[in-house]
Parts: sequence; C-alpha cells; structure tokens
Amino acid sequence: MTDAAPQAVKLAKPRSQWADVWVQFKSHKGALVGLFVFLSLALFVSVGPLVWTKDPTFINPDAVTMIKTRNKPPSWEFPLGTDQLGRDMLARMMKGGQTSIAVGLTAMVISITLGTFIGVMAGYFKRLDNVLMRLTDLFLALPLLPLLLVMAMLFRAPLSKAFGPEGGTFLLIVVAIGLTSWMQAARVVRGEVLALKEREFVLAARSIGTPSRRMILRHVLPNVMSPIMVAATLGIANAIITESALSFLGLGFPPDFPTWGRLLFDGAEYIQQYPERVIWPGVAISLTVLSVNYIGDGLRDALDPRIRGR
Amino acid sequence: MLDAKPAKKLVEVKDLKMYFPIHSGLLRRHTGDVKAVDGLSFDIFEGETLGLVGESGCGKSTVGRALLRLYELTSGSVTIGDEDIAKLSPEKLRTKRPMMQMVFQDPQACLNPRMTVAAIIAEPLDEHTKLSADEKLEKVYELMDAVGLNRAFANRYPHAFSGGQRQRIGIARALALNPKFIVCDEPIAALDVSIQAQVVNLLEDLQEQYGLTYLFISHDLSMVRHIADRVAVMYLGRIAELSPREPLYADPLHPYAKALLSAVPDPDPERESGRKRIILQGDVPSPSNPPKGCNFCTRCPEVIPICHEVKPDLAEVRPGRFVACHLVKPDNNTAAGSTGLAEDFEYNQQGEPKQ
Amino acid sequence: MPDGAKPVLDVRGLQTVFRTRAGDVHAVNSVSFHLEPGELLGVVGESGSGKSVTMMSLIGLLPMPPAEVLAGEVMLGDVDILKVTPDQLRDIRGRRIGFVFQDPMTSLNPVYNIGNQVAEPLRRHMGMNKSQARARAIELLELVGIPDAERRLADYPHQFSGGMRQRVMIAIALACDPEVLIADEPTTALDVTIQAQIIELVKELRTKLGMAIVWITHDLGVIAGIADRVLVMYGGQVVEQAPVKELFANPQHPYTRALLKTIPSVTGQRETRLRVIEGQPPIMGAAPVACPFMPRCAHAFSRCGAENPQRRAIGAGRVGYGHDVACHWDAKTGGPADA
Amino acid sequence: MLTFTLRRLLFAIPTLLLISLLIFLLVDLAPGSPLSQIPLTVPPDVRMKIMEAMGANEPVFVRYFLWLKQFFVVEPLVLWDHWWGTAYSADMQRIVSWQSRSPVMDTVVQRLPQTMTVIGTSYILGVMIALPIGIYSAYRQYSWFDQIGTFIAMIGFSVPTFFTGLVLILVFAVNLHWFPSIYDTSLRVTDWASFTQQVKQMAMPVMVLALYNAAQISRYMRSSMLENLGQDYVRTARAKGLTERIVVMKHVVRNSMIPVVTVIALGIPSIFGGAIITEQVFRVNGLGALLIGAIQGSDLPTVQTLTFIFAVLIVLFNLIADILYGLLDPRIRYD
Amino acid sequence: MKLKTALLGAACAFAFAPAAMAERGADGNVKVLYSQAVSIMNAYLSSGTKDVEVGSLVLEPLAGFDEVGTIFPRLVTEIPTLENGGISEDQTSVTWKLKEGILWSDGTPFTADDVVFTAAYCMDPAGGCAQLAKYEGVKTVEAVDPLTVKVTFTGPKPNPLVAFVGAESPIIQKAQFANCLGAAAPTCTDANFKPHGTGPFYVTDFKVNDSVELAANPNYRDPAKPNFATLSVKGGGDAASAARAVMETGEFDYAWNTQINPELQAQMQSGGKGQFVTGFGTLVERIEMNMTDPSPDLPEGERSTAMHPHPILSDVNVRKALSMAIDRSLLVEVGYGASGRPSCNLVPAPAIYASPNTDCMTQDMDGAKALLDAAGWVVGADGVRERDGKRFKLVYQTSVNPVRQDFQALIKGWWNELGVEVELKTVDAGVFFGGDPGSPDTFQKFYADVEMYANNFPGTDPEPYIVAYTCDKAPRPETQWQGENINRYCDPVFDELAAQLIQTKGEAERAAIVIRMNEMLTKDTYTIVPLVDRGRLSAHSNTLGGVVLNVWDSEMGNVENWFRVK
Repeated sequence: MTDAAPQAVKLAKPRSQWADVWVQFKSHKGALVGLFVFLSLALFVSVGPLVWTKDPTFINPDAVTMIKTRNKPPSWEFPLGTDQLGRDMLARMMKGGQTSIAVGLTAMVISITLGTFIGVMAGYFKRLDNVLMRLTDLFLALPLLPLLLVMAMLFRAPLSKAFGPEGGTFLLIVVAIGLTSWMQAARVVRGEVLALKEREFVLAARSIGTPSRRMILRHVLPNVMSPIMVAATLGIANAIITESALSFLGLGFPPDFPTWGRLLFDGAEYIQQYPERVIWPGVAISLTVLSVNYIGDGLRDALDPRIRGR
Repeated sequence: MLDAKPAKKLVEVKDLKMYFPIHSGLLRRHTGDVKAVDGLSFDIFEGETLGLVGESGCGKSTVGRALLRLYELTSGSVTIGDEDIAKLSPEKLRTKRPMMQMVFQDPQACLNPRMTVAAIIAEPLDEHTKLSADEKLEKVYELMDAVGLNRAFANRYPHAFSGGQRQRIGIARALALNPKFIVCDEPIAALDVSIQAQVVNLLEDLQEQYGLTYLFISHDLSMVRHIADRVAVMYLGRIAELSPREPLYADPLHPYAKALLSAVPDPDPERESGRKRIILQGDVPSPSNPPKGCNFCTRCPEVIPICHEVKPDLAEVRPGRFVACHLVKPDNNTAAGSTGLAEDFEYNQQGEPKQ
Repeated sequence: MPDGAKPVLDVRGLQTVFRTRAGDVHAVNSVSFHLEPGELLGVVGESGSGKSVTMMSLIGLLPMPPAEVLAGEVMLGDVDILKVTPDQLRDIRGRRIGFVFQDPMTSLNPVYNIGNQVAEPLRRHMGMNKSQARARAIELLELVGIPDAERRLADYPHQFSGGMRQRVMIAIALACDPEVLIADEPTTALDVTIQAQIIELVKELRTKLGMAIVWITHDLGVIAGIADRVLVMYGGQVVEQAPVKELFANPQHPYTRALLKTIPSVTGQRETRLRVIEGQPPIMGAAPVACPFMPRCAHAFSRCGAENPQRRAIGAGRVGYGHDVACHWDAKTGGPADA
Repeated sequence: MLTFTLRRLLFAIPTLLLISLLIFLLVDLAPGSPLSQIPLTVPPDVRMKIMEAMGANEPVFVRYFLWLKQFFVVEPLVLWDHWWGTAYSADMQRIVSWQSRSPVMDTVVQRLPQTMTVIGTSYILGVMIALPIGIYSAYRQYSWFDQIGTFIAMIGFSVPTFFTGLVLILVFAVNLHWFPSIYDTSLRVTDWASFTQQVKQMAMPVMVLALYNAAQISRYMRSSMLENLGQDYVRTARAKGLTERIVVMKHVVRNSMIPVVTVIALGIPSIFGGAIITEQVFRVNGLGALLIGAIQGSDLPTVQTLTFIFAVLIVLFNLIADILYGLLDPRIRYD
Repeated sequence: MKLKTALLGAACAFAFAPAAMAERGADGNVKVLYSQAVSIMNAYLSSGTKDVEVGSLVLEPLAGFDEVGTIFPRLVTEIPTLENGGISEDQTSVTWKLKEGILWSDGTPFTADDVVFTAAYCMDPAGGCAQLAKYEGVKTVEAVDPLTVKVTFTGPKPNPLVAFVGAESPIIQKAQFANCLGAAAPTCTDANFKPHGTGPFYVTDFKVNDSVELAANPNYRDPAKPNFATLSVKGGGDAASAARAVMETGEFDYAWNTQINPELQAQMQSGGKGQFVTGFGTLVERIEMNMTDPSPDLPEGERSTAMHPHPILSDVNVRKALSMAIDRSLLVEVGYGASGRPSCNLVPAPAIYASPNTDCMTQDMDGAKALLDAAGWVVGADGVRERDGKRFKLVYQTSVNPVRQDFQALIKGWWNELGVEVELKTVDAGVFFGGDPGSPDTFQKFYADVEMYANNFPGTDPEPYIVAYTCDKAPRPETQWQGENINRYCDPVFDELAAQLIQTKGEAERAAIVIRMNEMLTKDTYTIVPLVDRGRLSAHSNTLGGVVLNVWDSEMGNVENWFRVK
C-alpha cells in the first residue's frame, strides 16, 4: 500500500514537480500566510516609498518646528509618529525595511552559495572532503566579532570609495554575514550529497560518462535543493537579526541610514515613553522572521517527496 | 544463442579482484580488505546472456559495476571489444562508454527525480553526440517506442510512473547510444511479479532486435533460468559454478548450487511437496574475513577435510561446465563427450587453466 | 479442515480508506476471510493489492489518520476487535495476535539489545519480572534456533544477520503464545537459502505450538510450499480463495490464472517466452464500481465494467469455505457466470 | 570507540594550532588600540611608554610564539602548581591582560561560576522545556499544541535578546519589583534567604536565554521525533501491545535523542560566548561580558586567549558530541 | 551658578545630616553602580576614569580638589604656597608637610618614604605609568624627614602642585609595592587589586571588570568616618539601565555617569526614588575643522597634512557660516538636558579662564547663507553649493554614541539647509580614540573634513591643554600621527602666546593669555567650533545623603561623608 498515493497522482495531468511543490505548499496554512505576509512586507518597503514620499532622514532645520514635531504619536501627518529628531517613522520604517530585507536576501544568497559550493565539493570529491570540513570547523570556531572588525577596517574605505558609503557598507555587511554563516549549510549539503552519491541515478550518470561538472549541475544540485531552500529561508531571518546586532555594535550602516535593527535599538532607549518606537521595528522584524520561517517550514514539507505524498 | 555461428568473445574478464580496503586503528592504517570480488575469470560472448546469480553480499553487483569501471579495479583485467578498460585513461574511457551500458535495480532510485523522461533518456545523447535538439527528441521518441512507452509521457517526471514503466525508462536510457553490452543489475528485483515478466520479455526482444549482449545479474534463479544462456553462480566473491543453463538447472554440480536451487520454492504444491530441500545451516561469512580454503566450507553439507585447507580452482569438469569444488572431479571423457553446439566453443574458450 | 469449525479469527466486510490530500484511497474493500485453528492461511497479491493493509487495519496498526476503518467486523474468538477500546486492543496485540514484519533490518529497535526487546511483551502481557522474562527470552531464542541464546541476549540487532533478526522477530511474536500469528512478507527481504531456513522453522514451530498463521507474500512459490489455504488479493479485495492444491490445480480467476502462468520455475518446463499480464496494477482511489482487474483482463465483458463481482462459491460449500472466486466470467464454461 | 576517540583527539591538535594562529592574526589585524580607554589628556609620549610596558609594540609573530608558550606551557604549569603546591611556574610570564594587568586565566577562572550558573541553568532549563514540547509537538503533529509551540519557538528566535531582556526588566523589575535587574556576582548562597535571592536574580537572564535555547532545541527534537515515529520498529513496538506511553517514551524518544543530543552538545560552547548581549543587559559579568569588554578595550591578550578557549571548547564539544553519538547508538559503538 | 544643582544637593544633604559624632560603619552597606566596570585599583596602571575614581576610595593623594576646584589638604597639614614657604621663591621646588599619625589600612604608619616611593614607582621608565604626565618636570622627590617631602623640579614651574594632587596621583604603600617597580609593575596583581590605602575604605574582594567589595578602613584618620561599613561597586551595562537601577528599581544607591536622554531623565526623576546630580567641569563637545586636505586622492603621507590646505574649510568665513547654522540650545535639549549647556569656548572653566564669548549662541541661518554666498559658494542645480565646479561636500565623522549620532543628524540637517552636502561617518570608539597609527579612522589622523568629540583637562590648570594647539603639535606621519593639535591649526602669534603662557606666573596674567588663546581658536578663526559644555550627570537614591558631585577630582571624593537618610 505504500505507493498508493504516488500512484494516485499518476493519472492527473502531467505537471512539473514544482507544480506539485506548489500544491503541497499551498496546503500548509502557515506557509501560505507566511508567504502573504512576506510579500506584503516586501511590497510595503519597495512600493511604499513611491506612495509615501516623505524623506526618512529629513529633519526640520527650523528649530522651533523641529522641537514641535519631535516624538509625535501616530497622526494623519505621521501615521507611525516621529522619532526624537522629528523624522517620520513611516518613511523610516520603509527605508529601513528596504535595507533590512535587502541585507537579508543578499547575505542569504552569499552564504547559501558559499555553503552549497563547499558542501557539494566536500561531499562529491572525496579528496577535498577532509580539508573542506576542517575548514568548516575552523570557521565555526572563529570569533565573529574580531573578524567583522578586521573586515570593516580592511575594506570599509575602499568599498566606500567604490560604491559610496551606503553601498560600501551594504556590501561589507552582507559579505561579512555571508562569510560567517555558511557553515551550517555546507554541513547539511555535504551530508545530502554523500547520501545522493549512493543513489543509483548518480551511478547511472557515471556509467554514461557524465563528467563531474555536469554531474553536479544536473544531478546533484537539483536534488539538494530542499535542504538548501530551508537553509536559505532560515538564512534570511538570521541575516536580518545579525544586522540588528551589528547596528548594536556600531558596525552597521551610517547612523542616518535607518534599518529595522537600528530603529529597534534606537527606540529601546525610549521604550517607556514612546513604546510604539520599538513596536514598529520589533513587529516588522518578528513578522519577517516568522513569515520567512513559516515559508521555510512549508518549503521543507513541500520539497520532501515523502511528506508530499501524504 | 543456439545457432551454430561461431561466437566471438565480447567481454573477457581475467582474475578480477575488487577489494575495498578497511582502515582501522589510530592512524587509519590499511588493516584488511573486504574481498567483494576475489579473482573472477569468465567470458561473455557476443549476443549471449550470461546470468550471474548469488545471494546478497556475494559480490555480483560489484562485478557488474567493476565491468563498466564504475569502480577502480584492485587487479585483473576486463577486456571489452579489444581494449582493457581497466587501464584506459579517463578520456578514453569516456569515449568507450557508449558501447557498454547498465540497467539498474531500483527503478525509483536510478532516475533523477528532477528530470523529465525526455531529459533522462536524452542525457547520454547530450554527453556523447552532437545531435540537434530536434534530432535528439526524435531519437528519444524512437527509444520510447522501442521500450513501449507512450510518447505523450516524454515531459513527465519519473514519480508519475509505475515501477515497470520506470524500468522501461531506464532501459531506454541504456539503449540510447546503441551499446553492444549491457549489464543488467537486478533489473526486476524491485518489480511486481506481473511486471517482471513484461520487463524480461522486453529485454529479450531488444536483445534480438539490436544484437545486444547481457550480463544479467539476479538473485532470482527462476528468472535467470529463463533469460540466460549460461549461468555463473557466485558465492562470497568467487564463482562456484559456471555452466550452460540447462545442465545447471537439471543437475547442479557444486554443493552450493545444489542447495541454492533446492531452496527456491516452486509455485506448484504438487512438485513442492515432493521436493527434497537442502537447508543450509548458518549464515554467509563476512567477505572481510572469508574462511580459509573453500569459501563454502563453513556451510557445505558435503564438506571434507581438504576443503578447509585448499582453495579449489574453477575447473572444467564437464564439457562447458566449470566448477570450483574438491568433490567434483573432471570426467575423463570430457574432451570427447562434447555434444552441445554451444558447449563446444565454450569449452575451448574456458579451457585455459589459470592460476 | 472441517467446514464450519469455529474460526479463531473471522473478518467480515473489512473496509479501510486512506484520507490523503489527493482524495480518499480505498485500500481495502469488503474483505472477508476466516482463520481456523492451527491453519496456515496464505495471502498472495502484488504490492498495492491491500494484503498488508488488511492485516494492519484489523489490528489497528495503521497510522490513523490518514487511515480509517470504515466498516467491518473482526471477531477474535467472541470479541470484535474493531470495537474494543484502545487499551483492550493493546492487551490483544502481542498477547493473542503476534506479528512478524517484512524487513527484519528496520523492525527491531536499533538501540535496545535483543533481550530487552524479546522481554517487552512478556513483561507487558504475562506479568513476568525481569528474571522470569529473561529466562523465557532465552527459551524463546533457543526455540527459534538462535545458537548461544543466553550470550546473545545482550547483543544489539545490528550484530545479527538478516535471518537471525527474523528469527528474533518470530521469537517476539511467539513470546506470549498467541492464537494467531500474522507474518507480513516475512521472507521477502531474505536470501533464498535463508528463506528456506525460516520456512522450515515456521513449519516446525507450527507443529510444535499449533497456532493459526496468516502468511502474507507475493511469492506463489512460498505459498505453494507452506499454506493450507490461499487468499488471492487484487485491487484491495479478495478475488479468489481456495485450498492451496485446489488453487494451483484449478485456478478460477483470470488474474490467478495469468499470474500462475507468468511465473517461471527452476524446475519443470522452461517456456521460451514468458507469459505476461499486460497493463499495470490498478491505482487505488474511490471505492471501485467495476472489477479492478477488468482493464487487464483478457476475458472482460460489459458486465465487468458495470458491476464489481461478488465472491461466489465454486462447487459445493459456501463462500469463504472451500473454493470461491470474485469474477463474472466462468473459467469452466469460458463464458459469463450465472449470477 | 577508543581508537576513534584517540584519533579525533590527534586530529584536533593541528586544527587547534591553525585556529590559534588564525585567531591571533585576525585579532591582531583588527583595528583598535588598548590606549583608547586612556583619556585624551594623556600626552602622546606617555602613551608610547605605556604601550612599550605592555609589550604591545612587539612584532606580531614574537607575540604569537610567546603567547603559544604561555598558553600551552606556562598556564598548565600554573594550574599544576596550584593543585600540588609546587612552584615550577614561579618565574614564568603568564598571559596578562592589557586592561587589568592581571593574568587572563585568573579572570577566566573567576568568571566561570557566573557563566556556568546562569547560562548553564538557562541551557539546562531550555533543554528541559524543549524536549517535552518537541516530543509532544511531533506526536500530535499539526495539532493546536504543535501550531502554538511552533509559533512561540519562532518568536523565540526572531526577537533579539537585547529587546526581550529590556522588556523583562521593565515588566518584572520596574513595574512588578519581582526580580532585580542587576545580577550580583558577589552574592554567596549560604542560607535559604540568599538562595531565594540568587534564584530571583537569575530568573530574568535565565528566562531570556531559556526561551531562545528552548526555541531551537524543540525544533530539532520535533523533527527528529517525526523522523523516528514513522520507523518500522515503532510499528513492532505497537504490535507487541505496548502502551503508547512506552512506545513513545521508550522506543521513539530514545532514538530521536541521538541526533538531538549531538545538537545539544554542540550548542554548549555557544553558551559560553553566545550570551554576550544577555550578559550585558543584566550585568551577569561572565565570560561573554569579559570578551566584549576586552574587544571594546582592545585588550588583545584577553581577546586572543578567550576566543581560543572558545575554539578549544567548540572542538572539544564536537568530539564529545561524536562520542555521545557513539554511546547512544550501539551501531556506532561496536564498529 | 555653575554648581547650583550640586550645591543644592549638598545643602539638602546637610539638612538631613545626622548627629556629628556618628559611629563608623553605622549605616551598613552602600551600593554604587559604574556603567564601565573597574579593571584595576591602581591609578598608575590605568587612567580610565572609572579605575581612578573607584581607586580613590582606597588610595589618596596628598591634596585634592573640592567641588569648586579649590585645592585642599588630605594627607598634609596645609597646601604649600609661596606665602607659607611650601613653594620655593623660584618655583623650582615644593615642600609637603605630612599629617601626623596617619596609618595605612594594614595598620602601619604612613611616612614620607611612601611618597618618595610613589614618585619612583611612576617615574620608572620601564613601568608604563599612565599618570607620568603628573610627574613631568619633577627632578627629585626626597624625604627630608618622615613627615616632610620635598619635590624639586628641573626648572621653574608656574603650577607646581600637580604631582601628588588629585585622584590621578595617589600615594601607594612602599611596603606593598616595593617589588613592583618598573617592568614588574603589572605582575603585582594582588597589590594592584587590593592596595593598602589611607582612604576611607579598603578592598575586601575584587572581581576584575565586574565588582569590587570594600569595607570601612579601620585605621581611617577620622574615627567617626566613613558612615558606611561596606561599599559595593558593580560595573557593566549601559547608562540607561544604570539610571534605572537607582531611579526606578531602587536596587542601587548611586550610579555614575547616567548620561541618558533628557526626557527619560525627567520621567525617572518623577518616580521619586532618587535624583540626578549634575556638575560642570571642562568637558566640551566640539566640532573640529580640518585645516588640511583629507582627500583620499592624495597619496598616503600627504593626506591630512600641512602640505595641502583644505580646499573648502581654509576659508574662515566658511567655517564661521557652518558654526552659525548650528542651534546649540536645541542640541542641548535633544542630547543632554540638565547635564549640558551651550558653549562657545574651548576652556569653559574655571571661571577666571573662561572667555565671556557668547557670539555663537544664536543660530543665524540667513547670516550663514550670506557668508557662503559672499565666499563665492553659490547654490547649484541640486541645491548643493558649488564654487569653480567644486561641490561643497563634507565628511563628518565621530565615534559611535547615540547622542553624537543625533547631533550628526541635526547638524547635517542644518548644513544641508545651507546647501552643504554632508556624508556622515561613525567609527567605533575603540578605533577612533585608539591612536593606532595604522588605522585610517583615528581622530588624530582626521581623514575627514570635520569631526566631533569631547575633551577636557585634568585639574584646574588649562595650560597644557591650550598650548597643545601650536604648529608643532599637529599629528603627522613624522610623529606617528600623535599630537593634540588635531585641526593642524598653525598661527605664529598663537605659538608665541603659548611660549609666553609657560613663563607667566601670576594667575590673572595667565588667565588673560588663556582667554586670548581660546578666542583665537574659537570666535576668531572657528577652527574649533564648541557645541556643548558637558556636565557630569550621576544619580543617587533619596536615601543616600551627603553626595557632592565633584567634577574636578574623583566624583566620589567625599565618600566618607555619605550617609544613609533614615
């Protein structure tokens, strides 16, 4: 009876396995809500500034007006209120979200690419396995903070020069986070590849004479997608939180460049008088991380053929 | 196979050994080997099917893989056509691959779940030909026709097929490059009874159609009896008996072959109740630590003292029949008594004694 | 076997369904059979024919959900075990019904030693203390032919060979002297020589202990050698039931007939070409309206598509006893059977 | 098993040496100077003298080899002397912090109790919360309990600890006055009163960290349970007529624990260094606070020694995880 | 005026003062919170304020400063002056007369030898003494008799009361530190953590970078003091939570440097559990203008050096305009509240040295724009001023600190309004103030157009502070980028005044020169643009009496007078 369910799929019209994944994904309520929330947030930060055109860094140069607009509660003029310098929180949340989500996505791409590459190399080429896994151990044992400081010192100036202060910092941060968070993905992928290498279709490809490069691209990589996708979604969440910790340590973006992490940290000082100042970024970060985690959960179920069958 | 045309050797295996090293101890020193295949010699003739039977762990699958050099051989030679593939450089080996292909055991595991049927069947073409996309597709359709798959299924994924259909996909892939020699590694083991026959018939049809040579690896003695011309019975990395099909099934010579055949249940209660079973005692020894002397000596119902001391060679004891057993002595009239058509050359080919 | 002797197990109209996302899968459809004391009932069928699910669902071992038993009664003696409480059912499992599964590699818990696992049902059902259970475990292991049983109690499953593990499974199943032993493809994962050993063992134990056995397999050869009576299943239902010799000598259902012909044998005449049953096994889905074998049946006619045939007796006797078949076609006449 | 362990230990030595070199160079390359703590009023020439006195102006490799010697020879000797009352290390230069001018190891030893009690308790508590939640979530997959557990777990690792800590302080210290917001490291537990005081002051940091740890471990436990619940031997156990409690608690949990124990063991090194922010928030001046203080003060010897100790711990617990794996899983134990 | 708050606090405290002859230790335990943890008790091995101040609870100098900056005797009978002959006529030596009968906390007598040893300890060239500056120009220190110490200088010293004065140069016990001279100084961990002292407390338990437990010194010279039997100092965390622990949860009696935003201050104050105390010293938050070109296009070694004058900021009118655009009172309101006040002076105190300069107090945006227009910087198409195709763009750097970041944002806003493009840069404080010649981000290297930080001078004499702005003190590659003239300001007239100041003796004359020099740097040239005179802000609970916030010496200089309000 074990293969009753896969057979049930057989007579349905042919569809790609991604369609199957989508069908399964859809049935995971949490994942669907997560996807909706994440897309809404992405829309909020990307399209929002086109609608709400206030400058997030604008401080009224007239001292009297500025004093009057400081620390405002939500109102029609400032839907999320203002901060201690009279800057519009809604605009700052949008701008900050842009950075946070961009950092999350880019850092995730870097860490996943690196992790997958090293994991596949270690798993596929026996000779490289030991070296690469020791390298992974080594990175796991390295202290993150000094590493970031070193990177900041060595590369901040040239990067700022090449890409502007924001672009440079962005690159620095995403690379730093990417470089220090690929190890888990590498381990998982290596394990999967090792298991995959024992599967007969890899043997079949070898009997055809498929060279390693194509073997990896065609047979190995597509089949380790499921753990990679899960690691990727977790990576986004992790990168957003790490960015907030970097803001905490002053290694993040220029001070007038808001991110959710920085807004949360800045707002923490005012939590008693103006709790909304921490609620907005706090909720935004939590929602992003939660939604991404749920998407990851749904993807994991959807990508696992054993679960998909149920 | 039974036609009189003198057959040519297609595959010649000499003293094939596949040891998988065991490393142990503090410094991971090489402390022993799993002797999966321990000195195998046999030939396969063009157009024939050699059955390779034995129980799990006897090394039969390793032989199949070693023959296509999916493993690096420990020693010995495997000549396919006229080249020793054990010694080919990787590039030469790649150009040689189209002529030898493999059909795998698990139709589920041997197909990449993320590729469509067309992509799976076309993969060998991608690797070894320079056909245009259209030509490839045409070839894929032809292959699908040949193995009895509906062309409409070309864009489906493997999970949408039943086991028998998947095995057809695997066979189509193996056929794509017009190979001469196909290793069938337990191709029916994972299939339902009613489907096994379909696949076996297909394999036979294709053999006839394309003039294929098969090494048919299986633990199912009744299926091997059906498809193979000659059968090699393996035990613990060595060949116990290598005989043409009919004499083997009618009168197995090696005690292991006897036991094995007697253990196969017969789907006929009448015959079954009348049969005398030889029940072997105990389990197969570990290939990392095979017994001294004859490797069957620990379970052999007819064991004699010499079996524990001396390893019996595979020798021709009847015309065309090779047995590695101290109890089975060559008949004196071997040379004269050859009657069968096939047996004739088989004797000549295998007659060279080897050490 | 006298017709009408009180059966130890009587299954009537069992219906099991899997609720999946792709829809309901009716895996077992109105399966009825009985098991007489001391009898060995063989159940044959291909994978997906519902033979394992039938046995699992009658003892509540299917994961529920997604599985659900829709209808039927399963009388074990005087108790309908589909209606008892979960606790009562647990008292029956392992005590009155023993189970042996297909894959001895995965059916034993890898982290507990053999002694522990054999003793578990003894302590659960027989109220034995540790030392009693241990003594009994040694006895049991000796009974199933494990050499040096006392020493091996402390060994873990991975230290046993496949055949030995299956012996351990049998020891566990027999621990509490059950009335019924259900063996679900117990030799499929084993080599032929080991299979022969296990079959011998079961035959021997049967004479010694006298329990009734249900032996599920897809291998007609095994059935031929061991069973008293055979149940042939296809598409989640029983298509034919007969004493073993009768079935092989005089198969009624087109499926049984075809199946017997497709199987090559190591003895007897070698066919030049194997007979095949064209087509694929059925996909289980909604409750069948037609005969599930119809698409592959050489003798199918219009009625087969309109009506799922009921089992009918062949010759004397009633359905379930003697020989019966679920087919609209009559093998004897070669035409439609009279309703 | 023994040779395996020995082998892993042997392998660890070159790995650790390489790590130590890397850490040393990395920390050394990092910007910042030990003099940043000194007010700007101190003139430059005096600053240079201070640097010299610290040995901070030696070339990096000289300092590395000196540090190696100190770490692997001097400090163990000091420990030996301390235990056996000998004096082998009497005249040897120990690793000295640039900030406090005292041996780094002494500080580490002094800090350990705080870290162990607070962070250790939170870890143990986290594990104790996580396991039942993970087990029950998996057993009742997709039930309400599972859904809520999943949600809370995700909240647990989506909120930064500096934020959770702050909220707890406002609620429990400022408004309710239940717990102190500042951890008193000099409190000695001598009687019931001081014990309750200790419990009170541990409550909040432990809560913050336990939530975070429990969130992660419960996810691992849940997925491991799910993996094992579908195994054949579980069916066997049920077929024996065992009660669900025994089936789950004896058969499934034990097997599910194997990978989870590894995860737990691998997480232990992070409790020494990973709780930096929580330690900061509640002023539990443990090893994490020591590290962040040393980084802020550019106290290179302390940073190098501490990070290397963390690296050693990571390698060590990797090894322990492997051994535990073997102990729990007889299939590995007997190979 | 300037110490109003502190004095009020003191007045309150005295109002509740207990009976004069209280018993030592009667008030039990007092808990003090330092947001930076104490790493050592010996001020000579660390000049961190936290270490010096907590150290001052144990170790005392011969003389200290009171809350108004007046020097007063601690371990001596009187302050040496020219009048009483303690200071020699030629100002080349000082003679200190020690009080009789003073005992160390271990019960041994305090003698002149200890003072002599202290000087030897710090002046040992291998010791790396952090307070070496205190002993600058000291030739010899000798014990004339057990109660008389004579300090001789290499030349005449206008202000000879530097060594042994203030919490930075306390007297350490010879017996305890005898083996800790020179290179051995750091090895004396026990002495550095638990020094014997003459102060009101001694250390019972020291946890490095964490907490210090102290107990009343049984041999303290005033038998009735201190009122508290024990004192605990806890370290770590941030200012806001430190303030919270005193003002809201009441866990601590005193919190040091609770610099938090004014609104939070007000809210906490309203809680009624405690109060903030403020004192103003000489700490001034300022913007420094880079007089040289920091452009990254210049080769390393020429960047930010006198070789290339700054292309924009060299114009005094530009600098003035930038200063005029700033609303200092708003900065105070946003960042400091009661603990800050607008300032236009580099030297804001003591009163006689403070210039009456207030011309920067009012923001004048229009005036600033007019100045820039006049200077040839005209508003371009995108609102940014240009001159000869050169955009008016400034890089504005400072250290990581929430208040500084708010200041950056505000000032950037004002300057944007002027038509100035501003790029903000923040640097980790450890790097910014670290002085590492290899780092591009130190405040001395000044690879930015303007930078912001705060600085002050110890004690009451601004001389060393103000004379540092001479041409030769500019950081540059040859000096390993060390030097205090951060702006690379260079004016021969100023250098001359500096030379003159060093020679001048009379206080009034010296004050006049200092005021002149201060004005040259600020209102004449706008090289330094002072923003806020930053006070100390500490918090103490309402149950702690006797707190007098002293900004000229250790903040807890009168700890022996603290008492519990009952």
